[in-house]
This record gives sequence, structure tokens and C-alpha cells, in this order.
Amino acid sequence: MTENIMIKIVFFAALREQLDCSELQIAASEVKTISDIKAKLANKNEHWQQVFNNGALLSAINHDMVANDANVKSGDEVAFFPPVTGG
Amino acid sequence: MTENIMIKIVFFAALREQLDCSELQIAASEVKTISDIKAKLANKNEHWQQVFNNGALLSAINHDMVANDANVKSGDEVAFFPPVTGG
Amino acid sequence: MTYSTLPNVKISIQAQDFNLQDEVDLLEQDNAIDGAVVTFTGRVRNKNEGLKVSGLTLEHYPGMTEKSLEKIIKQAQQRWQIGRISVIHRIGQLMIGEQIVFVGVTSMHRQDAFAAAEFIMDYLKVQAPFWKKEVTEQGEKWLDAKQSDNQQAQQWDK
Amino acid sequence: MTYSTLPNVKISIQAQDFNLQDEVDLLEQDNAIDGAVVTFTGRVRNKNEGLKVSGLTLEHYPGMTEKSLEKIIKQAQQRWQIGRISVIHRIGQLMIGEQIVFVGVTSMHRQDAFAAAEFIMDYLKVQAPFWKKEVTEQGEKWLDAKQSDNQQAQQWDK
Repeated sequence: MTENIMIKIVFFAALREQLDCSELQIAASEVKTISDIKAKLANKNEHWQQVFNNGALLSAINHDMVANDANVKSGDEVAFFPPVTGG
Repeated sequence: MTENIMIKIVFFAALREQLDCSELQIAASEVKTISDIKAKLANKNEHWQQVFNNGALLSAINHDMVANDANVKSGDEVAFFPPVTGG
Repeated sequence: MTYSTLPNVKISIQAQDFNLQDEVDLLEQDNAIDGAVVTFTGRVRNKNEGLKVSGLTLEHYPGMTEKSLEKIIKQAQQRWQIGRISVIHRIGQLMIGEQIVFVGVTSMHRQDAFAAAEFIMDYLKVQAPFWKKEVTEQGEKWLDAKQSDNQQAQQWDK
Repeated sequence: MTYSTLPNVKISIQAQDFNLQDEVDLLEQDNAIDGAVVTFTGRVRNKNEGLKVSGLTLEHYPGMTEKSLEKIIKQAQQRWQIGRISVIHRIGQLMIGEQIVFVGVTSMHRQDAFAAAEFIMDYLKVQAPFWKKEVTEQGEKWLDAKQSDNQQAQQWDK
């Protein structure tokens, strides 16, 4: 198989600092939706669980804001971040 | 009597050009309201009558926009002009 | 001419051009509480009522102009929480594309700055004694007032 | 960085400051039909939630930032008759009073320019991936999103 079998996950702002992580990869075969990814990340340890318990976190797939039930596939870039505060 | 017994009348923009007059004086004793002044000016001749027949003309007393029934007194500056078009 | 008896208000009727950055910097100078600035700038258009326009002459009624703008600004100050206000209107001869009018409003809240700036422009259009005479391909022509401007100003009474 | 695939649209995410007059001149360059220009400028305030602020750091999500702004601008173009649009947002470290964001919209009709500029700002506030970290007297602190900004954006759906 030549296709990318991983999903790239990126974190921003306060979330990145809380996790002390800006980017990681997960296998596309293990998750179908944003909710799946969140559950998987929360499962890492108690600290990550606490952080992902925050219902206000926003998600994007390939630069488009999405809801928790959005489907992900291999090669996608998935982002998690706090509510935005620009402007 | 030392008080000013005249009313100063000023005209602007298209109205000033139509009348070929920017300023004139009338005796305060002859008029009580803006309507009186308009009637008096319209009485000058047929041309002025025609010009003052324009219901869209605006009036001001001492730099405040007023309606036709506003009272005038000696020393006032009364202005007549077309609807404004600035900005 | 800069003329205003109101605090935090600049009113200027002038022949010379103005610089937007300078005007906004002035509005925000020593004013670190107002994070929002809304400006309106009006420029000379190249067309009006189907006629090509090459420029215009702006006449005003000195004294009444400043007084009418102060009245409009006072109303805006009563309606919204705004910081500083600047209104500049040019007079004399202006060519296509030149800046005619500037309204700038600062506020802690962008909604208030937007509303006040639009309100001031809407009332300036129907109450401030300025008149435009356009130089068109068919000669000089005084601009007709637009009914839509009256309707726009009246909407604020609702 | 200037990035836009939309005609008559400038989107720039940049560290350096911008000049309002230059930006408005660009919006009006060879654009003699749009007589109205509305701008919004946001500046760093000296206070937030009761804490003194000395400056802030702006982080963003490269790529998504530009895409989200394009989406917002496209919606504005569908709702109003507008000419050119410019959105500039600075990133990195900014001090009190510095300019953060610029939105400029031209139109033949000032109402459309006002509405579109306010709409773009309201949506930028809740959809564009920027985050502010303030330097306060109590140390660095990520800014909390305001519920009022969500409500403001939702008002456009009515």
C-alpha cells in the first residue's frame, strides 16, 4: 500500500502548552471520527484525560472546523485547540 | 434704540446661483416666521416666486435647522438652501 | 479649521487632504482603553446618475456646519459607549478618487464604534450643510439629494 | 504573507505593522466606482478582566487561518454588494497600543461596507484560529474566549 496510513494530530495555544506537545501521529485504522481520536488521546494517561475532558475544545480536519461526529481518514490533518481569541 | 432691527438672510449652493444673490437684509418688523420671510422674498418678482415655490428648500435660524413656523427676531441670521449633499 | 467645544471630539472643515493613519493614531493617542476603531472614508466617484464625473466642488455653510456636526456627535455619544470621535470634511475642488470625508470612532466595544460611525455618516448626509457641484461631461451640475439618504437616517429612530 | 485565491481580496498574516492610509489607498486604487470605505482596526488594550496588560503574543494556525478568513469573506460577498476586501492580522509579540487587526471593505453603498466589515470582524473573532496570550502583572495568561463574541456572530443568522 502506497497511501498514508497515519493521521497527523496538531495542538495549539493553551492546549499545546497543557499537553506539552504540538504534534503527534496516530494510525488511521484505529479511529473513525473526531470523538474516537479524542477518546484515544484521553486514554494516554490521567493528565491527558483531564485536558480532553474540556468540552469547549474545538476541532478541525484539514483546516475546516468540524463537529465531534466528523469522519477522519488516513492522510488527514486533525487539529485540536481552545476557543479562538484573535481580532 | 440700539438693537439690531434687521434680519440677515443668506442663500447657499444652487439656490444662491438661481437667485444670483448670497445675502440680503430685511426689516425684522415685517416678518414673524420663516414662512413670512419666504412669502416676502417670493413677492420680489416672478423669478424669485418661482424659486421659492420649491417645497424642498430647507431653512435655518442661527445655524439650527427649523420648520416654516419657526419665529424670527431682529439680529437673527436666517439661511435658505437646497437639501444637503455632503459626505 | 479645527473646531470643537466637546471633549474628545475633533471636527475639521478643511481644503487639504488628510491621512488615515495619522487620524487614527490621534484618536488612539494616550487612549489605551479603546481597543476598537471604526472609520468611514468617502471618496469622489467617477460616475453619478449615469454621467461621467471628472471632479466636484464642495460648498458649505461656515458656522452651521460645525454646529450641526456637534449636534450629531452629541446624539451618538448619548446612544453608545464611545471614546473619541473625529469628523473631517473637505471643501473646495476635489478630483476623482480624492478623499472627501472621514469619520472615526473609538470604543471599548467594536459594536458601539460601528454603530456610532454609521449613525454619524447617516446624519451628516442629511443634516450637515454641504453641497456638491459635479463637473460632468455635460457641464457643471449641482448634485440632487437622494431620498434613500433620508430613509437611511430615519431608520435610527425606530 | 499575502495569500488569497479570491479576486479583489487581500488576506495577510504578518508580524510587521501596517499603515491604514496605504491599505485604504490599495483598496481604492483603480477603483473609482466604490465611493465608500469602512475600516476596523483593533489595538492592544492596557487592561483585560481587571488586570493590567503590558503586551501580548499572538499565535495562529498557518493554513487554516487563511482558509477560514476566505470562507468568511465569501459569505460577506454573497450577502452584500461590496467591492474590495482586505484583512490583515498580525502575529507574534505586540505591545500596548499596537495595531493587531485590520478589516477594510469598499462599496458603492456605505451601508453595505459597514455591514460587511462588521460581519467579517464578528466571524473572525469566533472562527479564525488566532489565540492571544497576555503579559499581565500576574504573569503570562492565555485569554479566555468571550461568550458575547459568540452571541454577536450568531446575530447575523437572524
